[in-house]
Amino acid sequence: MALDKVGIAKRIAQELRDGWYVNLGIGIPTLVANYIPEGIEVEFQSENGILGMGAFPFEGEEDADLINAGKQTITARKGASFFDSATSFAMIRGQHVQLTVLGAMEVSQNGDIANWKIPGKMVKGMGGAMDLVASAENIIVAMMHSNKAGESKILSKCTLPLTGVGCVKKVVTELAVLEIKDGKFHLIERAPGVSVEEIISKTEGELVIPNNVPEMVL
Amino acid sequence: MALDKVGIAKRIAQELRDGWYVNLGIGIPTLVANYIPEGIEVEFQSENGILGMGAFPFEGEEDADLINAGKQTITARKGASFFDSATSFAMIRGQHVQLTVLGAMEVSQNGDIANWKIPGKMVKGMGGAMDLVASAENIIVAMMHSNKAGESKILSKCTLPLTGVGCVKKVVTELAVLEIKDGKFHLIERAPGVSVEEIISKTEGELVIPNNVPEMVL
Amino acid sequence: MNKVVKNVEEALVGIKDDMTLMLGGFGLCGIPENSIAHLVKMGVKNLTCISNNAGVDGFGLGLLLESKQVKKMISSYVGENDEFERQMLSGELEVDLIPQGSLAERCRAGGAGIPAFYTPAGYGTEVAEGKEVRIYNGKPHILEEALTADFAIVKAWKGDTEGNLIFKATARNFNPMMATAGRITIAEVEELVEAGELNPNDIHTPGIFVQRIFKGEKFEKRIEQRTVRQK
Amino acid sequence: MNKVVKNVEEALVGIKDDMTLMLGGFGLCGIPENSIAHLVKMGVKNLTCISNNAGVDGFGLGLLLESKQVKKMISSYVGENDEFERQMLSGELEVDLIPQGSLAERCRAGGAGIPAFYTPAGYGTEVAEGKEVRIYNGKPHILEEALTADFAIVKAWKGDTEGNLIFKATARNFNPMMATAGRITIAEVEELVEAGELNPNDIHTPGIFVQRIFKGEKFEKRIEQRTVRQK
Repeated sequence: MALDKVGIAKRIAQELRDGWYVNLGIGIPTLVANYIPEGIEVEFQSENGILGMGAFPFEGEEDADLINAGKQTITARKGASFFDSATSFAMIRGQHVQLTVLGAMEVSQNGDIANWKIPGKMVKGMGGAMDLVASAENIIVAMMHSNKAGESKILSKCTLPLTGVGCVKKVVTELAVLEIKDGKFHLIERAPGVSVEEIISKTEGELVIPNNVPEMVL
Repeated sequence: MALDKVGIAKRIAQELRDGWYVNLGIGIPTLVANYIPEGIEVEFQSENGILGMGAFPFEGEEDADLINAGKQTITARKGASFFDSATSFAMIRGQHVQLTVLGAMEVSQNGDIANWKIPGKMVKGMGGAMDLVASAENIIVAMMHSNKAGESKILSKCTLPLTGVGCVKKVVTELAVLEIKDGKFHLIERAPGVSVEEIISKTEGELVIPNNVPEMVL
Repeated sequence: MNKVVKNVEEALVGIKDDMTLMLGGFGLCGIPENSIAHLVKMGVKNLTCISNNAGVDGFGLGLLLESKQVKKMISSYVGENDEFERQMLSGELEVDLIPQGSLAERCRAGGAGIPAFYTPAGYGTEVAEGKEVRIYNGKPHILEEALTADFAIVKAWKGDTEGNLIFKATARNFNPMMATAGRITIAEVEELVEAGELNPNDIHTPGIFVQRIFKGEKFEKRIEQRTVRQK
Repeated sequence: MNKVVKNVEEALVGIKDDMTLMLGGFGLCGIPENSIAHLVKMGVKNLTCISNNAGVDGFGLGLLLESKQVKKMISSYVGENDEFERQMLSGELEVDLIPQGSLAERCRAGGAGIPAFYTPAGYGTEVAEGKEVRIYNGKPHILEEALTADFAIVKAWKGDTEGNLIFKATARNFNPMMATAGRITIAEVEELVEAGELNPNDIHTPGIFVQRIFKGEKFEKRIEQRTVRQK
């Protein structure tokens, strides 16, 4: 059965390693923070200027001056720090953040990502996404395999304006975990109960299928 | 009579204007802080990371963590701030400092300055001088008219390695105040009792002498 | 060096049609709301506004957009504003969208006398069109130029009479860089204290960058996404 | 994320011959004196040291120079050190002198993923030799590249277990930029506290930039120019 958003977040959380600083994008990526594997410690960076982002505040304890990049009210953990936007992107551009998780509208088999603009329709801006994808060594995309019209978003070539080129390393969808290597998608894992055939049929980009494709363990 | 160092500092202090942020170099320039004209307020920046530099500390109150760019112990005035070296030179390079006063080994008639190196003999480094002279809109040089061998240091062309090109606006020596304009030195004032002839004889660079050269009033 | 002005009227004197303004804030967090409200009252037109976001309908820079005072926005994300989208898609409003980190760094560069720098952000995208590309460390980078403004308007938590500023939590965001990049920088603060009351170690923006400071009359500090958990 | 190591021995593990080190401080102010003393003990050789100054005879980096562990110095001012001058003039020591502001900005750039930037400092001087020149705002600027190091060693006043740092007064200087530019950054602090004890608003160097932190055993904090006035 295809994963829901929480399932995708749980699978991505398995990629976290002890001691990592992590930037989580808006949407599904934000949920990853709820499923940190036991026994490891990670620290969340939000590009609007906080390291050590904590849980949402209790009702009545919201502080308008303390938000994340999604403009949601948050709290700060012990040991947190605040800084300006230039310093925040110094962390990102300078590769001090070990993992970036973000959403996408399209990903291509050479690792290109499009997630900021639909010409003539949606022009909200790229926010910090272009800085993040251009700099991060380790980028995982959380996304749905297909759009609402049923068309694959896992493509040989992106059709939408790009956010970054050749930068995505891994994609986790409701159906599969794909690694991007040598200009191809490599099927690493499939969602519990999802067949390789379904993944093939919903993937437009070139897909490499190993002999054995294990099911995710969530 | 030629001025002493204090005299030079006093004359330069007359150039201060209310509300200016000022960077004073090591040596004679440092003395300028002692002669701020009455009724004006200026703030001193030291490039090692303080704005609002105060007087030297009372004996026994020195703090090893609080020094100026000459490595002297200092104090901080009310309203002072501390910052890192990148921010400090952001102030300087970004032209937030209205006046820079520094010493020189040579100045030329097009505003070049040499003050950091005597090849094969003295190689101490430029410190912040190159950043200061390259960026400041308003640079006054405090120096002696001649070197110990009696040779003019007010030249048609510098002979020592340059610190900056075409940047010096004004020179105050023990003999005169010179403005640099249109590739020439213009004699603006002479030290009390010093003759125009003496200044001419000790100036190697091209010197423009107006009909009337007033004496400095200190 | 006393930088205090009486009120927002006095603080904004000199802002005229066709000028370029920088405005601090991220979303509605840390925006100079008193100054924005007064810009609407002043009615200055054809402004170029450099601000990470464009406010929301009815608050923040959204107010300036509704009154059609903005000719051009230079921002990284403008997604919370229907009137903005309408003006942009209809061509009434010029929009220059810039990666957020590049925007922050370009403001910093403008204040720091760095006219241009290389960054990897935006390479291979439409942001890189017409920009010089150079390879460093095996990776393509694009050349981005500094941004400055006629006036920078920032919002701080505490400020002193010398213009020293301290920001609170994530309300710091773009304010410190923008404060350095205005030919004239105006700071509106929640709390205005005497020189000497702020610890010189804790100051985020040294007073040298601030020309005018005033205590804002009223801070609504609207929250865009109130997100809470239950006790 | 606990970054605490037991002592200077543990902190400096991995520093080897031929490496490039950044060392914070201005003159003798804010230098990592415990680490420098231990580098002498370790006897690592052929180091390239990036530091604004080179210490004095008998203290600070002067100790590393005396024991001939330094192959190359990258500094802005080295005038307080006779042994340095001797080694430099005799050709034993390579020296790269850089304008102080360019040095600070190159370290910041190294930590911030900015591979190069333009600055007016040094144009028309020997510093500009071989460097690209470009006109901005009618003024020539030269292209300077980022600096990074195998290890950056900084000294802070207070630090917490997460590696967050606060510097005191002008002992801040080059420490914050260098902290960002080391592949591994080591902080020696006067006071080491638990996470949560430092106000997150007041932190100068966020812990993300620091890999190892330890409480220095002893801080002599020598004064270079004791200058006082009488009461």
